[in-house]
Amino acid sequence: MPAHPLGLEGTFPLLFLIWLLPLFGAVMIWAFGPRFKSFAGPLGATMVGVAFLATLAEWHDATAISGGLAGAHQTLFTWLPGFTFGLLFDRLTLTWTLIITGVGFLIHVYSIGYLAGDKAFARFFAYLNFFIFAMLTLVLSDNFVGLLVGWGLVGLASYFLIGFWFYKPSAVAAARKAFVINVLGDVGILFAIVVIVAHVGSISYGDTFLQIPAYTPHDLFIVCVALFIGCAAKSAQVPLHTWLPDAMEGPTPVSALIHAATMVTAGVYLIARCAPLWTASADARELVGAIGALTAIAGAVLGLAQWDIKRILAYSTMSQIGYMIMGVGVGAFDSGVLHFLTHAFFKAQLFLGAGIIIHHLGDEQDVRLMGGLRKTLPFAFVAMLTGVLAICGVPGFSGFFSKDAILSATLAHGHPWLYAIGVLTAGITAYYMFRLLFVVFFGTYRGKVDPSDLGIRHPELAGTASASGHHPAADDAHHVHPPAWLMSGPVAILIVPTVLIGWLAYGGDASPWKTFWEPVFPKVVETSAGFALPELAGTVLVFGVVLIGFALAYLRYGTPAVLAQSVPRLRTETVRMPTVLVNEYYFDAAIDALFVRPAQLLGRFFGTIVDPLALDGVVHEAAHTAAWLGHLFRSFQTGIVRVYALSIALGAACFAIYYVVIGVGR
Amino acid sequence: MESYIALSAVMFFLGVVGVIARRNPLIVLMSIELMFNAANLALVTFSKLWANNTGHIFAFLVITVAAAEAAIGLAIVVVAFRKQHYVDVDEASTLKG
Amino acid sequence: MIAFWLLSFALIATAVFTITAQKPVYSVVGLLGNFVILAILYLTLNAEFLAVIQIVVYSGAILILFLFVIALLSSGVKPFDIGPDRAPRIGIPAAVFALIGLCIVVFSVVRAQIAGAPNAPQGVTGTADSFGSVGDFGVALFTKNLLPFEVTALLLMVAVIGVVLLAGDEKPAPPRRKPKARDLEREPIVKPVETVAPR
Amino acid sequence: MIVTALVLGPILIGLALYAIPKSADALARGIGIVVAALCAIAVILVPGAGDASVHWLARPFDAAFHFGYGPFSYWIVLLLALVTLSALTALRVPRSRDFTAQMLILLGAMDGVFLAKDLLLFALFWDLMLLPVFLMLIGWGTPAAGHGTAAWRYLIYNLAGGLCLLLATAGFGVVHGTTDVIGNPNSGVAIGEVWGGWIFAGFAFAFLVKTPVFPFHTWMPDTYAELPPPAVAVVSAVQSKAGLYGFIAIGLLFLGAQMHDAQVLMFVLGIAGLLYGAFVALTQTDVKKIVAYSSLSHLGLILIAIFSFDPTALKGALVYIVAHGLFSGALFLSLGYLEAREETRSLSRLGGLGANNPRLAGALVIAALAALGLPGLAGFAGELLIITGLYHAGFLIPSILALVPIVVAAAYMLRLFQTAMNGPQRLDLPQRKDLTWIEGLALVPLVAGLVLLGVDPGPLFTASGTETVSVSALR
Amino acid sequence: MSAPYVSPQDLGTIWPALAIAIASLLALLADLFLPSGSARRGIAVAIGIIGLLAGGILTAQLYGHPFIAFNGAYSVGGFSVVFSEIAILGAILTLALGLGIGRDDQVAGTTALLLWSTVGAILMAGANNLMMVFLGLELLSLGLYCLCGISARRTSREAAMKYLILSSMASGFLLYGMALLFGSNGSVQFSDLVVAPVNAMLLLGAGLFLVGIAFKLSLVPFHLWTPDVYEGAPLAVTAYMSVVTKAGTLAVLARFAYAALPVQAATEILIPIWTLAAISMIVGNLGALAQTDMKRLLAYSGIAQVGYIVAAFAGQSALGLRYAIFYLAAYTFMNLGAFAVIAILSNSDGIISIGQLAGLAQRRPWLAGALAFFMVGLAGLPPTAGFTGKILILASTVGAGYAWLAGILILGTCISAYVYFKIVRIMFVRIDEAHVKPLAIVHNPLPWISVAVCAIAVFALGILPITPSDVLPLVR
Repeated sequence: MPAHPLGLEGTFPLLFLIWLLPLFGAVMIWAFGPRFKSFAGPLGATMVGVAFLATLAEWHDATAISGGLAGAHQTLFTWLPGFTFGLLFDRLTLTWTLIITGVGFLIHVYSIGYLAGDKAFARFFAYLNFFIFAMLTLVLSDNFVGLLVGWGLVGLASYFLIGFWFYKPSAVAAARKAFVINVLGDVGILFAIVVIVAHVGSISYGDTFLQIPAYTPHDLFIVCVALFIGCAAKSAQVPLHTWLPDAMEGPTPVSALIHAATMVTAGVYLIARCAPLWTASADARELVGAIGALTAIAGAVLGLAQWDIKRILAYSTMSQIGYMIMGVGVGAFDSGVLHFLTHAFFKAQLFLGAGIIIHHLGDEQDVRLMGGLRKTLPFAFVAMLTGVLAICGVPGFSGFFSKDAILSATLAHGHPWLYAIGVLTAGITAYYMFRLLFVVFFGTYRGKVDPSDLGIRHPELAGTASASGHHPAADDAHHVHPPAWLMSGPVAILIVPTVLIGWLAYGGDASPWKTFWEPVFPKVVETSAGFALPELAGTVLVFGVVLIGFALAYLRYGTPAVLAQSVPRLRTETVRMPTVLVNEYYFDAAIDALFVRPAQLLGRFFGTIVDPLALDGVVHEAAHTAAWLGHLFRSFQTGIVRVYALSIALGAACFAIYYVVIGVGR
Repeated sequence: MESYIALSAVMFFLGVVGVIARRNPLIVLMSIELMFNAANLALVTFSKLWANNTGHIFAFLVITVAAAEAAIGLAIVVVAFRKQHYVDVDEASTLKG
Repeated sequence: MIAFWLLSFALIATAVFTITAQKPVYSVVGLLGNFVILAILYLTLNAEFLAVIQIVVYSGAILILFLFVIALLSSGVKPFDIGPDRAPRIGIPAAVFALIGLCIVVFSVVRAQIAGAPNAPQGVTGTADSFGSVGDFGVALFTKNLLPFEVTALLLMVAVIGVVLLAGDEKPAPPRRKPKARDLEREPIVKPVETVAPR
Repeated sequence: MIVTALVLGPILIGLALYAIPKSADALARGIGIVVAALCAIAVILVPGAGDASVHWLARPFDAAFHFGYGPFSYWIVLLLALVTLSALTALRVPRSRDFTAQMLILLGAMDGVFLAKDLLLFALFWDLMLLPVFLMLIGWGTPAAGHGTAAWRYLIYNLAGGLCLLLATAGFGVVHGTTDVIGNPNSGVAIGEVWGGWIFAGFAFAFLVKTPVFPFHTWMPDTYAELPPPAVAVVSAVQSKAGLYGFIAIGLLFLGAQMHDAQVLMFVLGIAGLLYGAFVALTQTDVKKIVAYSSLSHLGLILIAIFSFDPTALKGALVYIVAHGLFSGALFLSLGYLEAREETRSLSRLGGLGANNPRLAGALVIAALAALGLPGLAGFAGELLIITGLYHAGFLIPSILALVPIVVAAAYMLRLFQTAMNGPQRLDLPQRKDLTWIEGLALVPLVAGLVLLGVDPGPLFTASGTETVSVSALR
Repeated sequence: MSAPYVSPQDLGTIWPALAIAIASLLALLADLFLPSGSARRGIAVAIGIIGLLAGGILTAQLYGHPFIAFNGAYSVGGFSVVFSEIAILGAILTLALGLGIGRDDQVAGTTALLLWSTVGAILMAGANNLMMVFLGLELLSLGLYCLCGISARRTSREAAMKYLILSSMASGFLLYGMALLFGSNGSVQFSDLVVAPVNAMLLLGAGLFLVGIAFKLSLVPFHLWTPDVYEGAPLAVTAYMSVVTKAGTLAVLARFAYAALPVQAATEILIPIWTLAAISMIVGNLGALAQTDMKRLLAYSGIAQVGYIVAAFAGQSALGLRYAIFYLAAYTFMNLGAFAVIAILSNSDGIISIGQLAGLAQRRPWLAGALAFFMVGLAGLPPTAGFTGKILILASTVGAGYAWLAGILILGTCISAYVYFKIVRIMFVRIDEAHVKPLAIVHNPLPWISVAVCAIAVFALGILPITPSDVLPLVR
């Protein structure tokens, strides 16, 4: 058996090009950014673009299959026996790499326009390139440790980019939160690696998957759970999702690239990559599928309650990733990956569209203060509309195919409850996405309305508008006027796949998508035989639910009558909003009370009580005792001769007694 | 013989008591002389016992030493008195602690 | 035997008197008696020469030295005689301790197997070759124990030089405060009553 | 020959520095930098330098002035040279002449500790290390702290340890007949049960205090806070490794049985320190104390790694020893820059420096990331191997507990970095200019080491000695 | 008359003592013919040092040629030579660091007394029977009584009186012990004592003998006199007492412990001494904690240091004796070095409080460095003879099976670190120049030379611990 039974061994210089170009760009820009000025953006974009082309060029190697070895593999170096590192470039990697570099490239271009004139323009692109590099490390690695390295580095990149405007305390807090939660995930994966190494003595995927029998089912489940902790943290699954909405503090392109298209889907990648493990562990499938579904619906419901356009999108992202996780969780790996693909496009498009709006309104993110933008920003409207249609799964649009595939897969693998939840979620999704659409684009512009009339009690909740006052970057952003195509161009390009990419999966098992994944993913054999709904019936059912959602949204927000008096209605809605939703299920509060506070309390107790008093106290006491004894002996020194003489005499007496006693002893 | 030793022991310890109990430096010195003489008595007794006159020699040397010591002791007392006018050993207690 | 008991009683009595006497002068007298009796005891132990030395050196020299010092310091003036220490707090434990030590020594001596020692020859005392006589002593001193004897010479010289250095040509320190009028008729060396250190 | 020069050279030059005039600070500092650089070069160029041995004592037991690269000491010596070089280059300290002299003496003494192949010599340099640190504490500590407490704590704790080491060494020599043993496991040490227990106790106490490990650590925060940054960089980076090195080079080789007996105790202490340090670091406000307590946590991890007797964990320990040296050095130097600019170490006063000092922020964040075990940097490699080894050796609970501090570390390191660098600017703080290129350059060796070892720590395992250690660890 | 007369070889053994004695006489004579003035001081000191050097050289001749002279009264060779050399060395350094003792017109006399006391120490080192021990001890002490009282200060005379009374009392105990020892076997020779039947009287005699020895070594609880006398006496005398008295008495103790005790009883006879040594290590250092006057502090530390040395005797191993000698030499250099620094810094009485040393490193870096070096040595840290000596003593005590003693030694050293580093700290802490106390500095080269010599010796001995190989005491 070869050392890495995944991929054909060989040397692939292009892989290094793909992998290291972004790093090179990042280092260059980071080092010489200030001198590059506005040239930094194009440089970064070029790096990613070239990487994208190189990826296309590597298509053949990636899809090559011979003797059970799929894709390309190259060994790099070895720490210790078992700790061998290398690059793996197979179909799964290819898919992700295409998205990372492709969508990444578009978003780079978009960012050139979006961040034009920002003081830290260069720094931004350094981070962005670094993120691309990290993400590529994650997907290109042929072993768990390499994956974990990438895993940690993308977390770092997202930390930097969330806290990009680090003079905003809210951004700083969000960044820290995101990073700590992600480290928690890293630790989970670390533990999984530890268990794996203990069993197979190697960190490479290949050895791991080949020796699955080496595990007891229990250990296998442990590994899967540990890995899934990583996925949950990275992909914002309940209960580790709280960082994602806050992450919207970052610039919008970042939200589009990292917190929608690529990074947050790393969890999906990991599960798909570890398909053999999940295939082998039914418990893991149950758990992951359930959590995915839970996340999907929880995110969707929270999406109902948001007013910040980016937070709405964030929760929708969370919900959609819930779908993917559910899909790969139940064992329908190709469906999950398909949804990742489609979601990458339409969610990126949605974010970029939202970015256009926000940019236009000067960093206003509260939908209540928008409205009627259909006329002022027609292009943005088209972009958002197609995106919404896609995410809602309207037949013909990409989202429809992927979501449908996942839902039917849940049934096929015998999880009717997950199916039900999925369908329900689809309806809710339709509702809040169209709500967004109506509130933002229809009716009249409410930007001039006094926020209090709209029931906006906490300005800081109303997006970053409040911060824009002392927001040098933003101010500069309005002084310069980048060419419009820089931002609209990428969106326009994205519309195409948003609409069409789904057709890859058309045609059931004969579809190009299925055939593409056929040789890669193992087939899951379910103990409980699921039943398959007829294709059409499922479609009709789902679409019906979506229509209901749309109808409700229209009735509440879309009718002319409603639009006429939107201000008071929004006000009442704001006021009536259930607090449990406003507070996002109190997750933050709970985490704070359960982990953060106790830890700080413990630390304070140790630091201020135990350390100085208990531990150091002992030493202090010893020192004081010594000093006290010193003074005691000093007090014997009365200076009076006769006392000294007496002491001598008494000492002599003791001596005499001792010697006479031993004398008697003889 | 034991009685001689006992006698010298009594003398010796009376000397010790004198040193401890008296504050007059002269009497303290005399007490020390008592101690030495007690030792001498013991030496002489033992040399009688062993028919070995080394004890006598020793005692002779002790007498010499005692003389020298007495001389120096008295000198110190005289000087102390000349300077500080004290004749009480308890007064010589400025050095302490 | 009776003689020995009488002598020993006298010896102890004089010793006690020495350390309890009111005035140094009395102590000297007590010590004198003590030494004389000691000399007699030496005679009973066949140590004539030592007996003589005892009288000559101790009684004749050292005690006189004491007397001179007393005279020099006090010349019989009252304040010098501190007298017995009233309630010498450390005296009582000292006395107790003395008895303990006494018992210890006697005990140990009684226990010691000194019977193995040859008994002293009961030869006629005073003849040159007999134990303890001057000749015997001298020979031992100048042959067997020459070095110790020489060292004593060095020792005495140390004493001389030391005393000279100590009591040497220092100017007497000024009196701590002006003497009162009624002190003035006394010799300058005399220390007034008041300046006896308080106790 | 070279090894001897590594030890004596710095000490002699350090003493000689007192001969040049007080005012020639720059000259002295230059000399110091050159000496440190030469040490580094010598170590790098002559990795296989032979031993140098001169007979010293014949009785009561054989001892020799025997220097040479012992188990794994090559890398620690290299680390020491690099950190000292960076430290001297990085910051200018008042009265540089005296300070540089002390630093050189410290450098030589610590080289002596790690290069000594004779237990007695080891003990000698072990105690010699005390003096320069003590002098630096009283000479350069903040007068507000009365020059005192920190210096006393350091001295009393470490002297107690050093004397126990001395006693144990004497016992070892008397029982074994020679102390010229470090680094050759087949010197056939036969130490009886009774003696072995006491001797190990002596060694262990010294090592635990010097490292320090949990209950004996109270000298460390003050010392680290009081020492001037260059000194604390060296002390925390290398001196704290002396104890662990002792456990590896002496404990594992000669007192394996006693080490096994002490395993449970050491695990308890190590894990206690692991968690304790992490949680305390979470709430400190003095930036240097945060790092100090984080060191307590990291060193505890290394301790349990050593006492797991698992080859992988041991290799991890070796990686982590070097990694901790690198990033704690980098951290303290960055904090030194910070303190030099802002004249305060209190998080409650710092804030928003990143806006005007991006390079400073960069330096600090890199060090902090390495400290919190960011995958891809050396610290992570060490942690990974250690925990792998622990679990492999069957220590399930310890391996899980060892994961907790990683998360906490992320929290307190980010707290440190963000509070100082991010957020709105504090206008009441002095506004100084960003790092000069030389200041940045000073950190390059450390950062480079972190990255290289993070990518591939393999070279460490090929170094001389580690094999013997890991082999004997299995005993 | 069976007793043989004195042979030339016998005389040869005491040439060193004679040389020194003669030198002192010369010093006195020269003084008579010199006009008053500092010339007298110089001449006297010079003669004294020359005489001592001569004595030292003559003593060195005797090394390795063991011989028992004067019918067993006096023995040379073996360790007596080493102890004598240390005593002579101490005397030389004492004369050097203080430039003699007392006023110009006193120097000749004091020098003579110092030399005679040294002779006493030499005789103690060589003494082979009880008489010589007693005489040597008295010769040593008598001179010191006078030297203590030589200064014009009240405390000086007080110290003299205390020393005289207490020391004489101790001599009384010693003497009575000797009497009992004599009575137990009818001989004053150590060689006869070895084979003597062990009985209660011998034990009691040994006990009282050891009381006297312990007093001279100022072991707890017989130490109370030490701080007072050290503080009261002139600086040079203190330095002298702290070294030479101990050297002589340690020689006696060594001979008594190694060559004078019946084997079957030796251990139980000596146990109290080891105990006192242990107590001294602790009490001495604890007492030093509370001191502020340098001389007093050094007195207490001396109590502890002697404890260390005596501990090396434990088990009467030959190695222990060698290491005790080594540590005694190390202690001599370290202690006298410290005293020399104090002598440079202070007036002849050497009254200097620790507070006066504040900021010394700023004004006198080399002097401060030297003092710090000696303190480090006394604390037993490298690179000093103190460190090496400690490890040697630890090894011998552990090897002799007295591990508990070694443990207490470690504990005592821990305490002492605080004492010694308190001085280092106060010298090196930065204080603003305004608070730095001006100190009168002696500019005569001699004290500086002695500081340098001590420092070099401490370092050299620390690196190369040379211990005398021929130390086994002679028994005939």
